[in-house]
Amino acid sequence: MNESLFINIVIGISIASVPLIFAAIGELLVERSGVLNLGVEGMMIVGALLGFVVMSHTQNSYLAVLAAMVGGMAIASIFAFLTQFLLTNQVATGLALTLFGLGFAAFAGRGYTEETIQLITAVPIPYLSDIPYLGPLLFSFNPLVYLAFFMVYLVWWFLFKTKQGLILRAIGDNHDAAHAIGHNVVRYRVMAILFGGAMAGIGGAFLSLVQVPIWGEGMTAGRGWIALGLVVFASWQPFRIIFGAILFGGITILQIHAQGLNINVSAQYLSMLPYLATIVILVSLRMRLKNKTNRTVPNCLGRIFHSTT
Amino acid sequence: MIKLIPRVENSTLMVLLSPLLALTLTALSAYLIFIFVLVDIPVSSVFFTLFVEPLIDSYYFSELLVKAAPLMIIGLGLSIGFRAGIWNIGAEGQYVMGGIAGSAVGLYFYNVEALWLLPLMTIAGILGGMFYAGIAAFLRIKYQVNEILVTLMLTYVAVLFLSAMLQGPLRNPSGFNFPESRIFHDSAMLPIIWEGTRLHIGLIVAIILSFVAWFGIKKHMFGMQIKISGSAPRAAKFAGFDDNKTVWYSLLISGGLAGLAGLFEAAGPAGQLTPGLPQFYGFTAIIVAFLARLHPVGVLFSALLIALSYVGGENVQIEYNLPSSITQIFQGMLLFYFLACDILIKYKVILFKT
Amino acid sequence: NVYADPVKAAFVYIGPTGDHGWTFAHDQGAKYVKEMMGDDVIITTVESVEENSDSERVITSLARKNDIIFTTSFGYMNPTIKVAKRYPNVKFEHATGYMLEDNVSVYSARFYEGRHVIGKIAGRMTKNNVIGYIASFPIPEVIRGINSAYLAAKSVNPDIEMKIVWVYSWYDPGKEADAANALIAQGADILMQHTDSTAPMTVAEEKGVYAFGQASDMREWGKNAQLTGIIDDWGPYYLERVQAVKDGTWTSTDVFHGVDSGMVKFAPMNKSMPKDVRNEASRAIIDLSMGKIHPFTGPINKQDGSPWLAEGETPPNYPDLLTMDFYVEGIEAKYPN
Amino acid sequence: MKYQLEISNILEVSNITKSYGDLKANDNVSLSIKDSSIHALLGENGAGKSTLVKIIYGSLTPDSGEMKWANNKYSPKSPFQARENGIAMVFQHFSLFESLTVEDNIILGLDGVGLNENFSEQIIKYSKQYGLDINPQQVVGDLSVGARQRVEIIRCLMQNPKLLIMDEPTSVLTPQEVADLFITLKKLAADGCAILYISHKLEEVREICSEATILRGGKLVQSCIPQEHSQKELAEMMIGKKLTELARTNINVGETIFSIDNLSRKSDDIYGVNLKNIALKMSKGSIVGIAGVAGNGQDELMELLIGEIPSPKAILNFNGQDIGLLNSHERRQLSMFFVPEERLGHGAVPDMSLDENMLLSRPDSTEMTSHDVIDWEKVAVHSKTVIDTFDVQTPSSRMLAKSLSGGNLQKFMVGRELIQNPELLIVAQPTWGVDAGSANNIHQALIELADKGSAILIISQDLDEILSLCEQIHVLSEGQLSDAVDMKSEGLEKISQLMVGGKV
Ligand SMILES: Nc1ncnc2c1ncn2[C@@H]1O[C@H](COP(=O)(O)OP(=O)(O)OP(=O)(O)O)[C@@H](O)[C@H]1O
Ligand SMILES: Nc1ncnc2c1ncn2[C@@H]1O[C@H](COP(=O)(O)OP(=O)(O)OP(=O)(O)O)[C@@H](O)[C@H]1O
Ligand SMILES: [Mg+2]
Ligand SMILES: [Mg+2]
Repeated sequence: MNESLFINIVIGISIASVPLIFAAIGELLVERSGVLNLGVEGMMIVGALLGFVVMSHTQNSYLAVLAAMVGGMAIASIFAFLTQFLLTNQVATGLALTLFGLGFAAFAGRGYTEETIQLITAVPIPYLSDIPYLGPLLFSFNPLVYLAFFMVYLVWWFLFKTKQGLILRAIGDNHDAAHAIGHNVVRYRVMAILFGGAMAGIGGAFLSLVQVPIWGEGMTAGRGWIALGLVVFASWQPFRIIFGAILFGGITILQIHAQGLNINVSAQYLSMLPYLATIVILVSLRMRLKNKTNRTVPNCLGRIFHSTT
Repeated sequence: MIKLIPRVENSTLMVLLSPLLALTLTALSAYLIFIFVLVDIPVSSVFFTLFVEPLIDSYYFSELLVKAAPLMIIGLGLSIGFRAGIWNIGAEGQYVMGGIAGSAVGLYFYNVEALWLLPLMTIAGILGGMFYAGIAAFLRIKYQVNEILVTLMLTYVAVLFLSAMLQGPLRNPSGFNFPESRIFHDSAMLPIIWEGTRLHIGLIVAIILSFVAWFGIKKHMFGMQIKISGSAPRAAKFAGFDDNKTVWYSLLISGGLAGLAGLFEAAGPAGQLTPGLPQFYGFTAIIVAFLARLHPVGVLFSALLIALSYVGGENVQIEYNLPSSITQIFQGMLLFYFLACDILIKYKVILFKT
Repeated sequence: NVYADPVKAAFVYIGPTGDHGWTFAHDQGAKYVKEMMGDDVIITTVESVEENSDSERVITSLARKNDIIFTTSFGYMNPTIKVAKRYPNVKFEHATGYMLEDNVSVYSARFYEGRHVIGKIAGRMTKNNVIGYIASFPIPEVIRGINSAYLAAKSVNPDIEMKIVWVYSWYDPGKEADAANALIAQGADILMQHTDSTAPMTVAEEKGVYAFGQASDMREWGKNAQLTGIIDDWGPYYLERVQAVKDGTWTSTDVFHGVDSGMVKFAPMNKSMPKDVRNEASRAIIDLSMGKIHPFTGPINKQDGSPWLAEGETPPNYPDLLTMDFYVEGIEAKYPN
Repeated sequence: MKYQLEISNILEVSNITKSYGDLKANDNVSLSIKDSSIHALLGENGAGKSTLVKIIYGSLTPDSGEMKWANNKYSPKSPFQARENGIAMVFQHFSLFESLTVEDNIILGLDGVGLNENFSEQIIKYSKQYGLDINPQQVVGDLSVGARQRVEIIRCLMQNPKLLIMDEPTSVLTPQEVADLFITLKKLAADGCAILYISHKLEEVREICSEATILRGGKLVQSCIPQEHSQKELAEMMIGKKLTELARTNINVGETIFSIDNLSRKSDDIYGVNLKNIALKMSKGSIVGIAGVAGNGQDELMELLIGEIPSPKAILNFNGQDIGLLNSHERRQLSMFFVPEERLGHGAVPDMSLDENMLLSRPDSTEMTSHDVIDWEKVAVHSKTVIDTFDVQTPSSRMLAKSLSGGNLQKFMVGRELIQNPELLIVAQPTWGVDAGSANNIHQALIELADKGSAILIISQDLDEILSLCEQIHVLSEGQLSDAVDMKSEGLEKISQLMVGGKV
């Protein structure tokens, strides 16, 4: 395999994984706080639309990314209001959010299917990107790619290195106890949900601002669901999100390359690979950790919290 | 500010009133949308088309039931599993596998006209779904792998597998090499229970199953086992239940019913196996189950409501040349309001000033 | 004039009208009918109708209120036939299928003729001798396109290699872009697509390679990249059929039109194309429209080396073209099943 | 002298009322706590004690009433404000986070303490200082109940509070730990910290409290000085009626009904205790006690006895039958019944009604189920019997188990098993968190059962309970069970020695 193909594959994998990383890391924080939001797909598509719309009007990529975040948060706030204040079932509300988001984006975006925008392009870091091999591999990506990795670090840092992060984990573990010692369960959860919305929004916008300069109905094509799976795959550990997303994106890209290289396996079966590999790897991870009790699942995940004060 | 005071017992009045309130609120929001966004459309007739026509026009009503039947069947299975805290969110995949397995039997005997064919297909459909959900059960029990991930991923695999099957062994040999199966013969098709419509026996099966499930859940220790395992696994052991069995039961039942629905779809309205078999029923049924608060009889009604939103939404689209996304927006809102209004059943809502 | 009232015509679409691919093209056709007939026609369109049992209901609902219904995707075939039997007075037109009834016509376009033209252009324009092909689902229609494009490219450039990626979707911009990127990384400098989004075109534009519009003119997304594009022009056919209903002359027909009848058209050629390539392409278009050439003219072997067409032989529509399920000799990719 | 006259109240609570729906959990309650005093809050289960202290701590807001803290108006909006003022609280139902370490748990309860600081050492310092042994790096989920209680207490002590509220802190501590705690509390009080102390163990109250406030049915009944009253008097003030004396009328020990023969088992959990060579014989009509400090294998033994984990062949024998492989339901069919230590989530399902909870223990003989079909009317009859017989305070048997106060739920659970007239009853901590009156009732019921010829195995940390009920006493220590201690010759001393890990 020649060098540029290899680098291309790496870049291809990064582009396929980054939307997943964004959406999954947001959802990870949400689930760590004990909330299960199945509306990731809906939040992503709204982000994809708003990013695109603002980009096409302003040609300002910062505003576009910001708009995607705000869009994701806006629709996440519906979920936050319903589940945190009206105590609705999270699974059903999340699914409804996905329906609503897809419908809303399709409806609101009808005028934009004719348009195209300037993509947010890669910004090779000066000097560093000139290093042979390493330069193109590590220092020539789109700024949002670096942001994705940074967000993973940030979430890890927040969860495990700050008191607020500890409180958030505590809330996910036992909301009644957290409430009893005075922490505001609802406030933390609402914040987490909004953060999840913002991340899903950027994840969606990555598709319409970095991957392809177009807007189309349903263009997230199930990536929100994959992101949800990745959170489980990562056993709620931030850095494993990167591993999972790269694995998933990697196999997706590699199977496409394998098709192009005339690998002698039927395309249907190659296309199943990313999904099967995710399961297989999870099983093998678990086999190795078999005797360790798995404490990472937030105990309160999906449970309704209501305080009597 | 609002404050929620838990009721000692659920309010039966609100059980009846909350859906009405939700409908009213949806209608109100829809009204506003129409007024501000789609100015020149007569709102009242849109409402008629959306909510009323499917209920009074016999053709649409029959279609409403056709659409609701698979949602009922899958929703029932899921509601049992969810009670046990088993998150099978890949019913869609099990539905597809059931459809493939049952159809494969039907196609293998495609020129056989016999009474046993349909029952055999049905069994194959159920087993197909069970097998597929069983993978998740096995992995969960043996390796503590989370069933959410497994069932979700397997759904994608199932859809690709369907495509492979229709490309290969199950393809109609005289179908111009399009990825579709042969059309089933009469004895491989579900009996129609309302002449002149597509309404098939699946609806009756759904109703019977719902009462069986209701009995199982309310009057049989099985329901207790499921409920206890879902709510307090240690207490389930204390009561003498095997938690592995609960996992198996939950996934096999929900998978089997999803598989049954898949076969019913293929051998019912579709009449053949096509790539169009997966149609989000498996995911929609999750909403159905929760709207029904996991109540087996409630599932019948919530499935009807969702089906109404589909059929009505489709009609609005046809009558007024509206985009399909409008239907999705309405469905989303309808669900939001239904879920939100449910709070009145368990809580008293008190408004106060801070 | 049989119909004093306006004719009511309905269209059932598989995707959203904004896809800029298949559905967009049909919708343009519907709009053309409206434009030409004005108040004499009332048009209803329903988009995003899945190819499942829902479609039968949609078609039935339309049959209750319309005179003629166009069902514009293969998957609507059986539902269309079923509904047609119940509504004998309504005319049905099913795209890309093969089942006829007294009140059901089928129509399809010889897009492979278009592929022939772009294949020739690609064979000339590629520097790396690698053409990337983004394919949706392995159905005869898509296979015909691949084979036709390959044979045409090969005829002008014997060193040509065609890389094929199946994305198993008609519309997934992200995945189509992934496929485009992968193909370019593997050396393809010309892309063809048989999927519906404009994503591959945008990738080609960004990466500085060539591509061809699919179903509609995609110049907007690839000002430099688009060499030309195959345009599905359903408008005249739709107009003719709706008019026939109005005139009371509608009969069931089986239409498989190509460049000759204008059902397959081309987007303007890119100015950057050398003159001789442009001329060669134009000549191919003219020859096709006059029926002088056939994209599949023997000798052609199948991928496994077994003979398909003898010297000078051209295939019949049925079964060869309409059921095509093999690659021709020279394509290296594995046939997907 | 002048100083003593001016002793002021650190906290004054006046006319607090708090209702849950129709139920008045606190009805016009007033009390004042003097500086540096240890003040007892007494009352039977459900009297409203926890409610009152949660109001003081800011976890609940009262419907009406006022508080004064150090002579200033005090109405905390949240526990933060309480802690800011120097109020700390040990909750009755642990407010701990199972997936987090001890250190994290403590940090969560300490405002102003962030991460990163090398906090473990400080925790260890405190734990040494107060003789409460904990390891900061352990995950709380792996800790025994007693150790969890220690975490709660240390979390409070590390706040250097001016008022320390303790809601039943000692119910799961060992006698030695209780003694150590009392030294700590006295020291704290001497250093100027007031303590509000809730406990059902009246001897403790008499030992360390200088004042007591007694609640009944949410209302204040009386304030008194505990040393001026006997335990029995205090108990009778709480329940508002006379206590009956405990006595076995009919010790008639028969043939062996249950035996454990050389039971060994390695725990599945790395923090669990391995059981080694446990042997035990029980006769009909006997009450056998297993004393021991929590975390020495009680939970593991209980799981095997209940049948939640199967045992190998020929180890557990009941009435001549090898029961090792039977699950708990099958064992119940043979008339073995169990009350586990943990109420919510083990012996009862918090989110189910009492009726439904009846069905956890459902031998065919009750006819609550036949062929697994439930007869809800029978179930309701049985649960009503339990509620009436054991004086469980609840508006209806359709209430969720979690809505009962801890003591009432305990009564319900013990009662549920007792009405089956078990031939063998195995019960862990039968009166944990149960008020004196109810504890008395439970003990009385156990004795009556034994008198009728049933065998009872009591696993308890409450030595008084074991001493007053059991004829045959063993000690469980580090997974090993001692032989029966001969009370006449060896007595208490031997038991204490075994409990703290003396050779078995
Ligand atoms: N959140 C709640 N909702 C409804 N009722 C409650 C709630 N919390 C407590 N109660 C009821 O209020 C009353 C007082 O409860 P509280 O917990 O204060 O009792 P307690 O005196 O602490 O009892 P125990 O000794 O058993 O701990 C009980 O009847 C209890 O069932
Ligand atoms: N007669 C009964 N006595 C005690 N518990 C019951 C009885 N009937 C049902 N239950 C249990 O109590 C719970 C509440 O029962 P309830 O009958 O109120 O349920 P529901 O949700 O209102 O449904 P439905 O009205 O169909 O029975 C159920 O989960 C059931 O298992
Ligand atoms: Mg209490
Ligand atoms: Mg208590």
